[in-house]
Amino acid sequence: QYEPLLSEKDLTRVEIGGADATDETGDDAESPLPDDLTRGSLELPELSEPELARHYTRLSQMIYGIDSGPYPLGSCTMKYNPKFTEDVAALPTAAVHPDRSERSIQGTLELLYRLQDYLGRIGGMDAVTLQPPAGAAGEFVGIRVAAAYHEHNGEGHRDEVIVPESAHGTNFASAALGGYDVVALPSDDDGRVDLEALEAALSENTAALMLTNPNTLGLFERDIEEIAAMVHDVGGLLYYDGANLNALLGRARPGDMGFDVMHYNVHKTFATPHGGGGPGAGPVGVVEDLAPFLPAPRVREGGTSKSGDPTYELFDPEQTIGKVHGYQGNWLVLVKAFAYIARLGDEGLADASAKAVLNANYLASRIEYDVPYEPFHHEFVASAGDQDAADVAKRMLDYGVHPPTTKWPEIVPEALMTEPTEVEGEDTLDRLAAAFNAVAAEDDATLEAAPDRTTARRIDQTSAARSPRLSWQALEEE
Amino acid sequence: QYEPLLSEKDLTRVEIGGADATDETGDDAESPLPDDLTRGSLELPELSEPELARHYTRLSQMIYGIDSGPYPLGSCTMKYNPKFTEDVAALPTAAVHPDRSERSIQGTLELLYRLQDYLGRIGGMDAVTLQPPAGAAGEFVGIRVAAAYHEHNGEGHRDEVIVPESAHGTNFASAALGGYDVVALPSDDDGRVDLEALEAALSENTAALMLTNPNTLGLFERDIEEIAAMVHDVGGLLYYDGANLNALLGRARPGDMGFDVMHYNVHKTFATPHGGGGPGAGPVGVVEDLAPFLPAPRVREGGTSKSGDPTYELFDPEQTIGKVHGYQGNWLVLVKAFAYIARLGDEGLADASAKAVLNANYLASRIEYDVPYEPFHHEFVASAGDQDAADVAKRMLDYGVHPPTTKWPEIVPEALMTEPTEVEGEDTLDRLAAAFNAVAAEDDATLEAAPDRTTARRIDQTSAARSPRLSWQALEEE
Amino acid sequence: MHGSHATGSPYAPHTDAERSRMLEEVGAESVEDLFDIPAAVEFDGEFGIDARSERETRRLVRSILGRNDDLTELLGRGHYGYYVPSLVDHLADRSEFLTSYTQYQPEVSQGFLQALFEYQSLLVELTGLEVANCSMYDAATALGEAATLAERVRDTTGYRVLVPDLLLEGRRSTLENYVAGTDLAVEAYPTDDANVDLAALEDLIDEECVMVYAENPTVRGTIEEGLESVGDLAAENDALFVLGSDPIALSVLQRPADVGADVVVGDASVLGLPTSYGMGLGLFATTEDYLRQVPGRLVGASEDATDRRAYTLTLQTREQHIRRERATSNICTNQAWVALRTAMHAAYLGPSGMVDLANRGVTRAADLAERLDDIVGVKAPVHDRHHLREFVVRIDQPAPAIAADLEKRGFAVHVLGDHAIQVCVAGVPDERLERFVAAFEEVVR
Amino acid sequence: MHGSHATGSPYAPHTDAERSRMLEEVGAESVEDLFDIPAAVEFDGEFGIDARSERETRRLVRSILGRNDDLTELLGRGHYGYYVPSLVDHLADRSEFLTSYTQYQPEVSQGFLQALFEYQSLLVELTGLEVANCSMYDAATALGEAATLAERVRDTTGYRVLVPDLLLEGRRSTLENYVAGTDLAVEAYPTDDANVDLAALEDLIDEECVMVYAENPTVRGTIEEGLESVGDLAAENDALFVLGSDPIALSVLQRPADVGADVVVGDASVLGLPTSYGMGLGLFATTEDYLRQVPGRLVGASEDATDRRAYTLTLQTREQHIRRERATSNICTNQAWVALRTAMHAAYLGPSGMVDLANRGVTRAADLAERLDDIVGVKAPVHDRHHLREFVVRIDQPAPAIAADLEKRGFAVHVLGDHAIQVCVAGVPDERLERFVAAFEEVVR
Repeated sequence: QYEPLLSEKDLTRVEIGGADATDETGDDAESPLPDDLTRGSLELPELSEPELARHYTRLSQMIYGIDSGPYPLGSCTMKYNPKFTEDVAALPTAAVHPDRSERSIQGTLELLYRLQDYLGRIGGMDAVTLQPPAGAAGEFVGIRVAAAYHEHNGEGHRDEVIVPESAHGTNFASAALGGYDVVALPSDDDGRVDLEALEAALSENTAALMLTNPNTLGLFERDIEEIAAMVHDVGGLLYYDGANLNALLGRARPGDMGFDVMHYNVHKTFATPHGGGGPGAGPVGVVEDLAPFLPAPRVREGGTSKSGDPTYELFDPEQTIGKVHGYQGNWLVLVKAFAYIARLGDEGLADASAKAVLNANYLASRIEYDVPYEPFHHEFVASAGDQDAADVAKRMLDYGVHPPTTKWPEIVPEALMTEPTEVEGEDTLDRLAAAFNAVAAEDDATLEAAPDRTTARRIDQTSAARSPRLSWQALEEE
Repeated sequence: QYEPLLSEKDLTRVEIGGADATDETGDDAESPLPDDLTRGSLELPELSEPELARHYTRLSQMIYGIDSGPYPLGSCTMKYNPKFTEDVAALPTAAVHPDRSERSIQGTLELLYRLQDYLGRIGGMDAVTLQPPAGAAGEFVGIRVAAAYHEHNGEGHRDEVIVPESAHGTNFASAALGGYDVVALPSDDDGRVDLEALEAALSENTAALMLTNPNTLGLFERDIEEIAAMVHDVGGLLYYDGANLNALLGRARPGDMGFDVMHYNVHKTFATPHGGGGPGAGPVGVVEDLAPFLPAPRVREGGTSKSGDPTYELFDPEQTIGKVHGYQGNWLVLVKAFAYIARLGDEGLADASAKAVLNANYLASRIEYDVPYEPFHHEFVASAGDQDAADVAKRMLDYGVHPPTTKWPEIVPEALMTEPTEVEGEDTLDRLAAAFNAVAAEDDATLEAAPDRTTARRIDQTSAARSPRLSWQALEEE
Repeated sequence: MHGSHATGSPYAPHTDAERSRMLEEVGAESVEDLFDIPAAVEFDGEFGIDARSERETRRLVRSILGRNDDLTELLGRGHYGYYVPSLVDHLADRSEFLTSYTQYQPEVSQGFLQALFEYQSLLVELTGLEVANCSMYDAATALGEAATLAERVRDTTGYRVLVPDLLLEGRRSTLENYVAGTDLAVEAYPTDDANVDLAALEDLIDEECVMVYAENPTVRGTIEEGLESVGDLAAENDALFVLGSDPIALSVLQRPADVGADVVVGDASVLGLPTSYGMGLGLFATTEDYLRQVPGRLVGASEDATDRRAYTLTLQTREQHIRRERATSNICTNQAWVALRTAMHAAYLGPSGMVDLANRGVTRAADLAERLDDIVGVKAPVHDRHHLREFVVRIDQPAPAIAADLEKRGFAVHVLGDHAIQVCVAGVPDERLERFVAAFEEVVR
Repeated sequence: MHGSHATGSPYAPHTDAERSRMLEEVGAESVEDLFDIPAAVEFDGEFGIDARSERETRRLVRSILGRNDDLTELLGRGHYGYYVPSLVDHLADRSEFLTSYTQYQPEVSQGFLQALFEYQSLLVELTGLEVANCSMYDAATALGEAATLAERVRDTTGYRVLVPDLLLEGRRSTLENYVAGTDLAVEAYPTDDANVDLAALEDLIDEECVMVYAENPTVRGTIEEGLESVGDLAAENDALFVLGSDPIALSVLQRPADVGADVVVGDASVLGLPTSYGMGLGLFATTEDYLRQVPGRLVGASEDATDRRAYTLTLQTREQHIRRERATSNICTNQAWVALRTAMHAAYLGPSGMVDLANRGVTRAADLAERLDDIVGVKAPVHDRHHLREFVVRIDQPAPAIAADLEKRGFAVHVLGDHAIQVCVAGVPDERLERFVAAFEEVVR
């Protein structure tokens, strides 16, 4: 079962400098560079293609993916990734260098332009940048845009960003990276923004309030209009964390709720593959007032080609914050997101949200764990009660399904944050519920011993962190 | 672990005739054809793309492929299938209809022409047809070409084809399909063609002798020149079964040994994937005298294009036997074979044979089972001795490797026919040898109970054949 | 090692040191010593084929195939270019499917066996017959195998095999080759306005006939209207009724079992494969009566040692590797992976998708015919029948010249004769059909 | 159901009956009842985006991207078009890799964790530093993260971040944004013939510096010759020495650890990705000293309950989902799948292949420069340095016009100024370089 490290299969040392060259290095012994500009040797695995094919095939077999079964990670929106989007991203015409002249990559610019337009419509936003390479990068852009806006308006003193306690960790970190003091906001008893606490937190120092809606409990912030008014009244901006946008497609738009700036997680809402942790893309949309501050460059229509088609060009927004990525972000991911949206259209997108919400409600109704907050939308947070939520998750693995996100948000004790998405049918949801319920009936000892039907048994996290071994070189030293 | 049949997940009935239409069929209820030309209904699974992705992903996980580990099936030449050959076969320009005009598919014709040329060089043959869709189809073409040749020469009375006892079953069946009486030829004590027996078998009724060289024991038929002379002396033709050509690439050519006609198994020698049992391709090469009888059409150079490149055209050989496939065989497989040969070139092909032979010899030297016949080339046949070879194979599965071909050729008792091919390295061969040797040391009870580490345990073949259940419909009737 | 200076096979993993150790183990000085080839037949290894890097090889093939013109193909006649969903490529290309061998070790092949079992079940539903094998090479070879089956199961002195006079040359010729080693003789029966001429067939048929073959739709795209009568005639004369069709057609047309078909053959790769220069998938289904005479492989359900459902190749005693010259066929390697793709595509469409695709083949062909018929000097369809996917067009002008003109405008059609072409709508987007009509109007003007 | 009349999401499997049963189970009349959205902010669902079939969508994207010209790109400057072997696509596209989430449940993610562990090990060998994370977004953001690391670990009042005056605008601007929330200030130091001007740097540097950044090769393709001195200057002033590079360059150029680098950043996707409009993979390696201040994810080896080797994300208390505003970075989703591809490509090449590729980047660039230099009115390379992959060319004629002419002939080059262009040989086949030289001769004639 154990698949050796590449280095355990072979570790070949190649001498590099001409002076050190030995017979073993054959034709390559002759370095075209003087020795003082080169390293002495390079020692890495040297394997054949068939060996590598087997290595990576075997590794892949030790991974649970979306094609393996349900993947109800709350806040992660683990949708099925349509196969055809891989094909369009693999088109040879998509492989262009970022320093090409604009006239020679009209196709790339047109696709980006159309995607900006799609996202603007979907979020109810006036202008969109596609540059942020992930959701957290989108948040950072939002924060930087807010800062630039306030600075431009002579309000550079605003140094606080308000974030609900239940928000994603990235909200806190992105605000902090932007240099802001983070003011944490408690929830009210219903699991939503506590308006009194918000009132107390807001001040002339408020740069922005970052909100997820529905929030991480799956609850729609019903007071969103009032919240927006309160934030705007003190001169702050309202930021929308797009992680939960899949709940609202076609039913509500952040722009219509009073949000000034938002990011989209295309690897959540628009089904681009998560890739084991990325690449994603985190485009940012803003209302008109903030458009001048977006990262540079963006794409706009230019003139008209000889054949009558519109042409496209890059431009720098007037007060741009500059760049947050060396080029234009994760292009190939954006191609897939465009294809997904173009495939589904209005009706498909709205249907995705409808079924995502139906699925969450159906699944919640079938499980025996308590779900303290409702009415939830695309996800719900159950409580494992007396059980340890992390152990529940480990034990669920033994039932062949992926567990939910655990122990977060902390507002629910031993949280099991569950988001089935729209791609599961009744039978899969029933199977998932059966796994929840089987675990619910088991004792702590069983849970603590779990998992025992997986490739690896429970992994010792503590020793991994106490004496970190982060490379095969570290292992060899032992 | 069990993956339900598609029909067990869903079975939807769609009504078809207008008269039978019910509300359930919605827009499709309206059949554009009169009822008397249509069926009443169609009942098949109706599943979504995500469900299908999981179904087939799960099914794939229950299959051992060449990327899973060593696959030493004797006579099957289970090589690694280079990934890039899939890419070239998937080129949009490869997707053409067979009834296109010749001038509009010059690329397809050029590739076929070049592959004909490559194969002619490799086999030492004067003319090649690419039409046969598999090795057995190639054999049948060879038999039909021989028949047409004899007929043309007024020797239609020849009604016997001689086949060594140790030959592939397809040789017998192909000769029989061609209407010939099959004369089985025993081996001599060294495992090769018994010249006396051959002398006795040859007569004026001999149409052809079919030979594999090296034969299925891996032994080179050292008397090949004499054999060829003997066959030719009685007016017969010598047929080369290309299944074992991987042993000889660049070291000997059937055409130089006196063979008149041969087939190539591109899914063996030229690394096109086996696909769980096909598609393969079985091109046939012949000496000049037989070229007029090859199937129609073949490809030849025509004129020269405006840009100075040669143009290609189809032509029917003068005395063609006609067709053995509706069109031109397994085109996409031929593209892959062409790419493989063009990648390896002279040196790569010769090296493949060298390493295939080295690997077989190395592996044989490491296993404890007796290998009665030698010197073998790319494959050897060990004897399981007192053990049942089929049980040995089942038990080897438990060690995570694929077993050899078993119980054949019958010349070796409890045969373990083993062909590692060139794609395995020393470590994999050692692992394979360890599996052989572990099983060799085990008792019959253990072997009979095997496998127990596989997806399915030992499968009951007898009841499968006694009461055949060949469809989900048959299962539902139970 | 994959650098440009690698000279051996890039797929053999041996390092030099490894090769030396291995040679030592086997007691040989060099690899040459392991070859037992008489000097007289040794070859110097010079094929004259250059080695290339992977990238160069890809460029070579791309460059060669780049000489194919990019045409919209209104072509059918047995080989169709339906759109194959991306799912099929991605799943079928998983190396476990693509690179595994025939399932002789079923315990490590359950996934493929189940997929083939599902393929067989698909054909059972489509044909109404009880037994389908898990593939032949293509429609033509399946037809040939049907004839040899007929010879085996028909216990008469019969020798006549009746086929339509319009039968595709590739199918007829292949059939002739398959029966060349038997006493069977292939004869054509007349057709009437493309369909079976029942009266003529009735005159021709007798007890010497072992098999009657018909296709639905016919090669000209027409839908047969008297198949029950063909079935009756065959049954009365103790001949096998063999019907040629395909999965899309079978989704809506009369079920073969209902018209008395004993065997169904055809090309199943209308689902699962794009146009691929004629590469196909031979469909073969028959009744339970002939189970033990079926050519090719069969997957059956069984149980494993723990009594769980399991699948396995079965009834292998019919096959060449066991029965040798008494096998029901010489077929060994078949088209398993294409069958997998066909099953995937069918599952993707589902029954409603398949019916829809078939019905659109009727309506879109009728619509196109109507539009062409409106053009002066053009009659479409020529045959006064219902059509599926394709139809014949008569044009006053010379067909070869018209086809060449159309090709220059980016369209490929079949030329049937001096003044007839055939066009097919399968897989051609609506917008292309629009442009075709416009191009057609121009060239016949 | 995938027919053209499907109106919902094609990826939601619910049948109508299923949806009804589920609604009943949750006690709702319709799906609308499940939404708790105040009427005032409800949206009518009309984005104005049409739905399309899979095939139409593919055709749409193909048609849009078809507007990109097919040019041979002699482009580099941080983004390279090396050939990526087919193996990488086929293996990385296995859905287990492509569709899985971050490895928060390591027991069912061992394969990905091991691949990332191998990626980290690759970088450890290439840099000589002990710790590499398992990806940042790209070279620019990795540089930004290096600056925030410098701020955290440098316990001084320092604020100055020194970067080369030639630094790519995208990197400089990103860095500025990353330090906008800190007290750090970015300053440029001069370069001399493209490389670090050591004397100037020595003048500039002081104890207020927390970080000095250099690149090898430089943005102009030259190879640095005094990196040890940069390292010494940084160390003397208690500033972090951050070096920018990439895996191919690191295969042969001086090992960062040997020149005193504290952090290495850069774009690792020179291996594993084709040109992709700037999509990259941020390389980030540093010394053990800063382990607990490293941004991003780290995979560590551990043991499972049966004491077998196992891998897991580790030191997660540095990360945003636990440490929130005190995290070492805000990064969450990173570029894991690209790191997988890079590791695959590196493993495919092996050390000899990597060294070979780097050395050919030196020799092929030199050869091309020599050929261009032979042309009247052209000087190449402009800089009197060793070059890797690319170099600057001075031309007497106006560079923008020459570049536009080259584009018409099918070649893309960088325009650096009125009379300077930059060309890169990475990934360009020899035969294309030949044609480039010919085209170049024509346009400057």
